Amino acid sequence: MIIIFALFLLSLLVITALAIVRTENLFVAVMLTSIFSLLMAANFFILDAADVALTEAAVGAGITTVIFLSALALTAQREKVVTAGRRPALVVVAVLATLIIYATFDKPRLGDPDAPVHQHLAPWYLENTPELMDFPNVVTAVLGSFRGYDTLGEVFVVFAACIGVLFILGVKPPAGSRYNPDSSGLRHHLIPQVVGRLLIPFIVLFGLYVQFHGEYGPGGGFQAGALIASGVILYALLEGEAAALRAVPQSVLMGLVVGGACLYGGVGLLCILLGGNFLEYSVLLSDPVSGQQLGILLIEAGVGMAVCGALLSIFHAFAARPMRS
Amino acid sequence: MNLLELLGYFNYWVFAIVLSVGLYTVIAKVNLVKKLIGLSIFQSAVFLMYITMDKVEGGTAPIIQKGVENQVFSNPLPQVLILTAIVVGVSTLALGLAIVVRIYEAYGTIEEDEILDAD
Amino acid sequence: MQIDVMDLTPHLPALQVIVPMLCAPLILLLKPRGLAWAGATAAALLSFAIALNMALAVNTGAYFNYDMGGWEAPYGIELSVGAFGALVLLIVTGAGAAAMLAARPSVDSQIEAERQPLFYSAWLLALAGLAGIVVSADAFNIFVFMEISSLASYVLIAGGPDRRALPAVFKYLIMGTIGATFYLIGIGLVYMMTGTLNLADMEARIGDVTDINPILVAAGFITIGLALKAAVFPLHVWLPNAYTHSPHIVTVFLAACATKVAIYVLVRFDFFVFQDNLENHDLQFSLFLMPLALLGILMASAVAMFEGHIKRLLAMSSVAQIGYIILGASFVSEAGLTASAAHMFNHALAKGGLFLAIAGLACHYRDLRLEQLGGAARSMPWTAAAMVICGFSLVGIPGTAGFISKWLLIDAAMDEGRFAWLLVAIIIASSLMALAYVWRIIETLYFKPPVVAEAPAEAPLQLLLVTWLVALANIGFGLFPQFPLALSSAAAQLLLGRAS
Amino acid sequence: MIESAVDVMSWILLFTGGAFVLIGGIGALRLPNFYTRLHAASLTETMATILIFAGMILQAGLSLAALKLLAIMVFLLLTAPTASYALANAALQSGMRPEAESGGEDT
Repeated sequence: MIIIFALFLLSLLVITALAIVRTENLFVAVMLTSIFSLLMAANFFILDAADVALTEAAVGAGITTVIFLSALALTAQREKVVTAGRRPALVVVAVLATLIIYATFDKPRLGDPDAPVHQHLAPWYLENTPELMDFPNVVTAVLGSFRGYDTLGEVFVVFAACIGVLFILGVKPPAGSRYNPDSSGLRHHLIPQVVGRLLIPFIVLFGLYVQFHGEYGPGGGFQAGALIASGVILYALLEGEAAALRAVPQSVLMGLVVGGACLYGGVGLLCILLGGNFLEYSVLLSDPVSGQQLGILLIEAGVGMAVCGALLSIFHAFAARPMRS
Repeated sequence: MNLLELLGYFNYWVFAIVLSVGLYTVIAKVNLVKKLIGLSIFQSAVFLMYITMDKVEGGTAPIIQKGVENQVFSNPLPQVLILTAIVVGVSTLALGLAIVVRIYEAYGTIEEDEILDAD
Repeated sequence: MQIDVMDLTPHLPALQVIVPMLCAPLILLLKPRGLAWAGATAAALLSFAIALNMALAVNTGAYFNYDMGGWEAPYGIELSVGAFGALVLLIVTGAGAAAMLAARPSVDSQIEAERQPLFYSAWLLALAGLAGIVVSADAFNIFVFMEISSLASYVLIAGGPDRRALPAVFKYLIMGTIGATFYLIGIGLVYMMTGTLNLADMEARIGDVTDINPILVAAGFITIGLALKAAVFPLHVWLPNAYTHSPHIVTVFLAACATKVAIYVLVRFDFFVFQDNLENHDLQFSLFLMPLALLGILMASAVAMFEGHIKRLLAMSSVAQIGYIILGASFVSEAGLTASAAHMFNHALAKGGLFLAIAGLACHYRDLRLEQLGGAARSMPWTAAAMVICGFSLVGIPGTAGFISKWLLIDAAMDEGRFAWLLVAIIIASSLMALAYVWRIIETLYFKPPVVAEAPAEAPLQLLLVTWLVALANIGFGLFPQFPLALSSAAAQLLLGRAS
Repeated sequence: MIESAVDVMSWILLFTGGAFVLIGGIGALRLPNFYTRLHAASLTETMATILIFAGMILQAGLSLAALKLLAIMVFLLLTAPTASYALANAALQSGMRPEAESGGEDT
């Protein structure tokens, strides 16, 4: 039953992708991209990747769409139709697709328990996580500790994007640009405002739940950061940019980003000082298992802070920018 | 060929098709925002490939419940990798959009051919 | 709790990445003028010191291995630094530190004061990302750090006042992301067939794979993805504009090291992982890359000879030099790989020095087209002289560093059997072309009448000192090339030692 | 006995809910203009949501899952009509008049 559903979802995915290419209205394309991400998240869920599905839904379908829309508001809404250059693109793409489909015939079939990926590293993780960390979510264990260095890198990717957007949009907009504070926000619309005010606390609460429940269920710092950020973004959409910046000022956001990144790195350095390797949380406490738990809790907090602050900074950088007249 | 096997191939084919659609958009379209949308589809396709290989027949998400015996779990590692890759993708996208906004401010257009003509 | 003075030596590979990376957010807190620069310079110099320390240790036969998080190799992420890694780290951190030392006057003139902390922070991130790629022994970890360095370099390139930088950096972003995603597809396929991400483990397990098609496709994806990042001809189209329109000091940093790191990963993947496991892989590797390298050398040199903008001229020359490095690697011989590694080092010295001198010129000449630079040597004799030295090194005049690696390359080409004479002829012909375009620069600086009326002064002292330091290094390593050569040949043995 | 009664009940709810989704979908495709289509689509948001979630809660029984389903239902009942409102409002502001004879407009 679920397989038929998966086939259906995958077909929808292809159709959505084709529709995105064909539409000339960028606004429509962005909304379709959001749907595409949501379908992708559903597919991930069917394939047992709950954490990834949550992230794709929060980041791909949520935050990405908002950033796209705020960028579209600053540029143009329609694309020009150009037909030149289609043929070489088609050739490149056809070669690529053939190559990949050629490669698939030797791939292990879906769900094959004897596939190499299920034989080598994964059993070790599944076997040792309960013993070494004593919590159920193996994804969090791999993310936070076994491959914690990747996650550190990931935090710094987000950090790079944040300072990059601030740096690139830090240039004064061209003369004649003006920012109309009334144009943003749905202040005059009673219904969205009332519902939004009702929901925002629960969104933030849910974000905190996801943050601190990551060891036990799907979730963790990234998802939590994205969820909390989306709560604040909703506030900004309802009450206007200025109100959102009053509630959570830019300096606080920068503090979150810098603090989160430094918290993560600081935990790693502390491990060196206590005689372990970088990010070896076992040395944090006398009991290695609680050391691991404490370490993962701290770094997940760092990740959540950094991601939330960075996504909000990026959003504000776009949304508060005056429009070229 | 049972249904799961078909789905296995179907997943990879969808991966190949979506990947091609994304790359085609990046190469053939001249609108910069459209190129970025294509780029994000292109990356999503790769996520699908990774997540496809993590599935184990009869498995569940890798969250180990205590006291339940003989559970089969899907592979946690590709999931971790793709969590990272999703965040990387969104970061690239944000940066790209910031550049597009600046290009529009400097040139008054986001069509690649018109920008090339302007210089 | 008492903390003794710890021995940090085993932690050096990790610190190499962590020091600049963690300093990046802290730089943002240094708002007052000049402090951000000072902090970033300190961090860059510290990471150079770490790299030097490791290079010296590696030169005496050490090999660094580090288990991140204390988890042993295939389960956790492993870092490893051998001779090749140490050499590339020296190039990366050296370029980062030298350019940063000289950066202040140039940055002050090109980037607003309130944006400078962000700029320096991005610089350190780029440095950390490049270093992270080099030290990592984990395929996916390489991807993560590749993205850190790429995002940071997009930011750096887009930073200048020139609006043409924006479309250039957009193109770079698109092509760079496609390259990185191709790489991701490649390691995904390898992971699918072997179940591991650790390079050494991959090498061990790839031999057991019976269904070889996905691995072959993976090798293709990885090679093309990294070739995109490395700007191998004809995938170099993002490079000339990105280097031409970026802030001058950023060009120094990126031209000296960014593409070389991608070549490093390419060579490492092909030699460590694929070479001895795939039948005929060395032949495929040669057949694929050698024609591209030769075409790149000839075409890019030819374009450079007729280029009017001095930065674009040198950027095209970079494409040609990447061709030399790839050519050496494509011989799949010890001599060829030694020449390649040595050329990475020497080209970084020559190109870094040239772009530093250009940053000096740019302090007074707003327009860097050659026709505008006439007679610059009269008012800026020191900058021009440094440029001549580095230019000779680029051409490969005896007595400079560039000569050593060109000689090694010709030497390696001699062993290539029937077509040796053709390879040697191409190398010599392209060196003559290099002489032609370097001569155009010298002619403009020394023998053309001044076009710009104002009488500019010499470049700022800070910039000039670093420029001369690099220029003298070009001569120094030309006369006493033992240290980089020892590292290079150790690197070549390491790469092939596993292969034989 | 009571179990099968609950089962039958939940299936009835699920099927009626599904029927409403279908009707809403057909309406969104077939009705003449934007506002009528929106009207049809909002059928899925309210009636179908309630029915389907009620059916699923009956399936889940008294458990944590039922509570989560209830929370999701409340969330959907709050947000979906708001989204419909915002959509209609945006259409009105961009100059689309809700007139019966303006059928066939498709922009």
